[in-house]
Amino acid sequence: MTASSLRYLTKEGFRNVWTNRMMSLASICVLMCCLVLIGSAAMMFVNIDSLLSRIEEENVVMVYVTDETTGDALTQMENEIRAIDNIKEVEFVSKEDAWAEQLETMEEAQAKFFKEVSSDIPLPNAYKVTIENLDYFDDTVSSLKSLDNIDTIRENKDLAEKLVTIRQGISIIAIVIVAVLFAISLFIISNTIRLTVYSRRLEISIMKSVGATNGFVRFPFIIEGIILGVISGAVSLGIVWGVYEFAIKQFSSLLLSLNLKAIPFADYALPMLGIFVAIGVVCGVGGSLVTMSKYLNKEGSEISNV
Amino acid sequence: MTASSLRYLTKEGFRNVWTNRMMSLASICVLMCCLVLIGSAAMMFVNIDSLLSRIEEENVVMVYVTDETTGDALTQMENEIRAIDNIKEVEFVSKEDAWAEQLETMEEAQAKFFKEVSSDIPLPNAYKVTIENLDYFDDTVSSLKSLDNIDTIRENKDLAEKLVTIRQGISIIAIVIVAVLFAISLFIISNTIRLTVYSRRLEISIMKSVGATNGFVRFPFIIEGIILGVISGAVSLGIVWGVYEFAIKQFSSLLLSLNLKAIPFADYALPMLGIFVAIGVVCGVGGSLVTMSKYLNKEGSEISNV
Amino acid sequence: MIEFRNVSKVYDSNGTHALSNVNIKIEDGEFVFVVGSSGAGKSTFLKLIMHEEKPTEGEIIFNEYSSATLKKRKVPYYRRDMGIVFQDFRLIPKMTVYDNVAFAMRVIGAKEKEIRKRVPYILQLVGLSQKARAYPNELSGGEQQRVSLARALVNNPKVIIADEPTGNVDPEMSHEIVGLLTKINNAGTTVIMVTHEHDLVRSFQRRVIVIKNGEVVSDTPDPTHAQFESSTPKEDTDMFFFEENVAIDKVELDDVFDNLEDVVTASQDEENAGGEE
Amino acid sequence: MIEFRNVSKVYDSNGTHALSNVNIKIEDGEFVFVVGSSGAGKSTFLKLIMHEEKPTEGEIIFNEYSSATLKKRKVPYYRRDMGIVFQDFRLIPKMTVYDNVAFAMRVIGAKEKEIRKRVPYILQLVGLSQKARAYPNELSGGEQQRVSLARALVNNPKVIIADEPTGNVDPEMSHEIVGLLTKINNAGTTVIMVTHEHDLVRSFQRRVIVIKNGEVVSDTPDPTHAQFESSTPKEDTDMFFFEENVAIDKVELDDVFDNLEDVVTASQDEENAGGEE
Ligand SMILES: Nc1ncnc2c1ncn2[C@@H]1O[C@H](COP(=O)(O)OP(=O)(O)OP(=O)(O)O)[C@@H](O)[C@H]1O
Ligand SMILES: Nc1ncnc2c1ncn2[C@@H]1O[C@H](COP(=O)(O)OP(=O)(O)OP(=O)(O)O)[C@@H](O)[C@H]1O
Ligand SMILES: [Mg+2]
Ligand SMILES: [Mg+2]
Repeated sequence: MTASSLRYLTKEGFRNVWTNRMMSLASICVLMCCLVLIGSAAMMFVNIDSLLSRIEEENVVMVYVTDETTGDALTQMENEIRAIDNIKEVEFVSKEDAWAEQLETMEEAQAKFFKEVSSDIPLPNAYKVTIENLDYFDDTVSSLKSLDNIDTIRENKDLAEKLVTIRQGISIIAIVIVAVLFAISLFIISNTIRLTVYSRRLEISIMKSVGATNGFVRFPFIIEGIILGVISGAVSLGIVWGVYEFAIKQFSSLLLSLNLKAIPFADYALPMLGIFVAIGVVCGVGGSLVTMSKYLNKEGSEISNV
Repeated sequence: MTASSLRYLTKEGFRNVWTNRMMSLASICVLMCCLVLIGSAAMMFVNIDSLLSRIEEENVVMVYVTDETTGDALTQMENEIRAIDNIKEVEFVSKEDAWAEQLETMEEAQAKFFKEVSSDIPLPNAYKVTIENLDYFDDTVSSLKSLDNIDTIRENKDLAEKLVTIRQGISIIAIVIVAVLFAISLFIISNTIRLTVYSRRLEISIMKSVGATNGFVRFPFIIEGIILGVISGAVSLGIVWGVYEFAIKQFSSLLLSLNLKAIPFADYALPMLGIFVAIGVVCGVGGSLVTMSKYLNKEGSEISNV
Repeated sequence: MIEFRNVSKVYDSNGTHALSNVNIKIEDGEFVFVVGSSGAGKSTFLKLIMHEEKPTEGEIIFNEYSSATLKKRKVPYYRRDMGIVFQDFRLIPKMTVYDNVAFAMRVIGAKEKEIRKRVPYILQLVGLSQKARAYPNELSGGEQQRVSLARALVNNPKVIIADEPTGNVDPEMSHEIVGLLTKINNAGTTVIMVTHEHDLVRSFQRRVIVIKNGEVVSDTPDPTHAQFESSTPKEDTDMFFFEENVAIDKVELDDVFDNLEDVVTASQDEENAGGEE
Repeated sequence: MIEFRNVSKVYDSNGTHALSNVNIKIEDGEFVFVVGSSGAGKSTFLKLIMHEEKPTEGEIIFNEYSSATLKKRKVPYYRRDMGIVFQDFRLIPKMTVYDNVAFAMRVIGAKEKEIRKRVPYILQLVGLSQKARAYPNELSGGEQQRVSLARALVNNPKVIIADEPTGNVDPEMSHEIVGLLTKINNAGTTVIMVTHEHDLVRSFQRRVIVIKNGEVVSDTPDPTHAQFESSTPKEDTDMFFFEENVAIDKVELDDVFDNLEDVVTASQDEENAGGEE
């Protein structure tokens, strides 16, 4: 292909976007709808995931220390705990604090009763150990158990496991939903593009009958696909961003009351833009090329059936 | 319009579905995708809602009874509680049971300590009152407070409120998502239909130039819209049902471990079918009529630009 | 009765003056040939009658209707009094020949029984019985044209408007078609026919309207006096629109295409030579 | 050189035998008229040459190519040696007249500068300079036809294939167009032209191929001996396909349409009367 052909065909691609603006608009809108759906779903799941991971963080193992351990032994123990893998945080809870807290949660009558019965504190000192990754929960707990000076370990394995299951479940759901959305989008987009190419089959067939090679007919469609893909990718990103910020504002009171913070969109903006534009371009270009080959392979007079 | 015209036009509508099968298929697929999305989202939220409502159910108010109340007084009290509005369940918890349960949850050392300290039970008798509707939580609690023989009432207002907020939030999210999906679907569908009508504008224009009234041109499109709508509505329902059952099976272990039961689809099948078919028909018929009016209003020679 | 009163038509899209100040009256039962060179405004003339285009100035009267007051809603009924053969045929691509012709009858609510009798008859009349089940894109040019003619005739309309109905058929068939139209005309139907075949106009002695550059330059019941030909047709339409130098650099091409005037003169010479043979 | 060797063509869709056992040889530089009645197979003949349809039997040789071995990938290059005027024009609706003609040059990778010189020249040659910026649907029938002609000429091809290039223009312009083609032919280009205008064939004394019902019934360098007309054309094509009774019940219609034979006879009488005038 000569340089002047390339220049002409590129110009033609741009021109076609405008000439077939009804169809361009339709394609862009459909692409956009799909991308916005995918993007929103992705952002929703990113947030749900971060929420769950924060709940997980609050899952702790209480390590009760034998009454005899005091002073240096305590300090050494803390260091030993910290040395274990998969430990995120270690906090010392003195028995006085713990007892005060426990009394707080009791019925007044009950608390009074306890205070009257004895001034001894019925609780041991403890370490509140936060576990990093619940997948290795069992390993970490057994490491903890192997330490010296330990009275008992109170682990809420059940809750931990439930959380892992929920999180995994939601991840699967998220992946499935995004994948399904993606498949549906591809399908809808390919249909839209098929219709637009269909309505241009007369043009394609005329070009062929004047002696245009397949490449010559295809090139402007490729340019068109790129233009439509880039436009819809960029606009979709803007829309998802806007919707996201709007949603955060709408649900701010809810988020506050749940003590949550939404993930800032900016972290995801750039990769998402890349993915969107890539999807848009691949759909736009691929879709039209695949559909077109059907018409390109015919030689001539099948035109008419418009 | 004469009877023979009606018969012809109806037949023509059916025939067109087949003649333009590529476009019919595209429309049906797009409609289906959208309906399946909406249906799946709806079913997901119905399940989440039922899950939340089950959590809510477990939110209870503990009504502690003064130590003096025994025998008949207790029975009378239970009846009084039952008489209050918005109460779902009332369960008597004897202080012996409560104490045993509490000891169970304690550290061994602590429990032993308590048992050694005293054989008295430091807890009062109580009623576990389940509240029906958390929206009227405050009213119900104050009604409970006004009863005789009450020691204290332990209400977990915070948790209750949080649950209400979460549930409301999720309801809003659900409605917004379904509405957005619906809007996007309408948009995509209208675009698809616009493209299909666009590719038939030549036909429309020829019909007009031979003396067909607008009604005559429209009628087969209406029939077509109904056919496409019914087909896609019915098929979508089948797909949503299948996907739902599949998802339940996939997540059965998760659901079991969370002690949950999925809502049976059959409860929703019929209304959903109605809604789907209605959406399909309205989109199919409305979309083509609206788009067509553009071409119907032209008189003649604008045809060519195919 | 069809009447043009000071009708002018300018196409908005590029400002073409297709018709200027046309005054014509065609009585019921007349047979009118409309002739004129390519782009003279003949099709525009017909499109104005069938209300496919609206006049920029003046008005067209058809029976009790006036183009100025005709409501959109009424246009389909207005057109049902006309049988129209379009220059570009306008067959519905998704319908067979039979259905294309039947469609015109279905539009006016004809009974299926009547259609089943009438359509085969008309198709046979234009020699297309064998092609009844074919689709338009499976037909030759002349066959398509005859389907368009069949559709125009099938409802037995009051007026037949035919835009070059013989452009794609051989001279014999052209004569047959015009013969058919004459028969129909003899029974009282008005026929307006655009044609380029001067032979036809000469054979069938009828009223001839000559349009040239959008103006009616001759309107005579006797074709022997009609001025078919303008002396320098090309220069009428060609205005050397482009400023650029239209000569081309390849030498051999210059040889081939010479220059415009030579071509015109040469071919006209040949035409004169051939015509009198 | 174009050669048909025992070529037959049957259209699959409805089993139409469009051409049967055609053997023809057209040497480089010849000027050939192809005539025949509507549906005889003329366009099919041309479509086979341009490889738009493939023969059911036999093969077509064009220079070094054979239809039997020509690869799909090669077809565009094969067609670039031809300039084709299609019977249905085939203009790209979304492009202006200028762009439609320029497109044929762009396809072969011509330089923009060359295009800007050549296209206006060709448009002027067919009298369309003024319409360069118009879209096909804004043109009259004859104007569209001339755009198609311009596109066929613009690349200065080795062979020009024209399917009724004068069907929608007036006789003068027809003569000009054929005159132009003759000039091009004189410079060595092969021209194959389908036409219904026997006047033209008579004026320009060239080789004439007559096709009738898919067979070449006459192939003569001298048009005076060519048998243009078949004696009973209608009965060839019409087989009273429908079993139903084709008579119609309305009495007045019976009057109008009489029966088929009468119409044919009457019009042929009139033709004879008119032709000798
Ligand atoms: N829709 C349109 N928009 C703009 N200009 C038009 C339109 N239709 C026709 N014209 C122009 O109006 C003039 C008259 O066109 P018209 O179709 O009436 O010619 P005609 O006499 O039928 O010619 P032909 O014999 O070639 O069919 C032409 O110059 C044509 O280019
Ligand atoms: N694509 C097709 N499918 C089926 N039959 C066809 C097809 N194209 C043409 N035919 C049939 O083949 C026969 C020859 O057609 P062709 O177009 O070659 O005729 P023609 O000589 O060009 O006629 P005209 O002068 O009317 O254009 C006709 O009977 C036609 O109906
Ligand atoms: Mg015209
Ligand atoms: Mg032909």
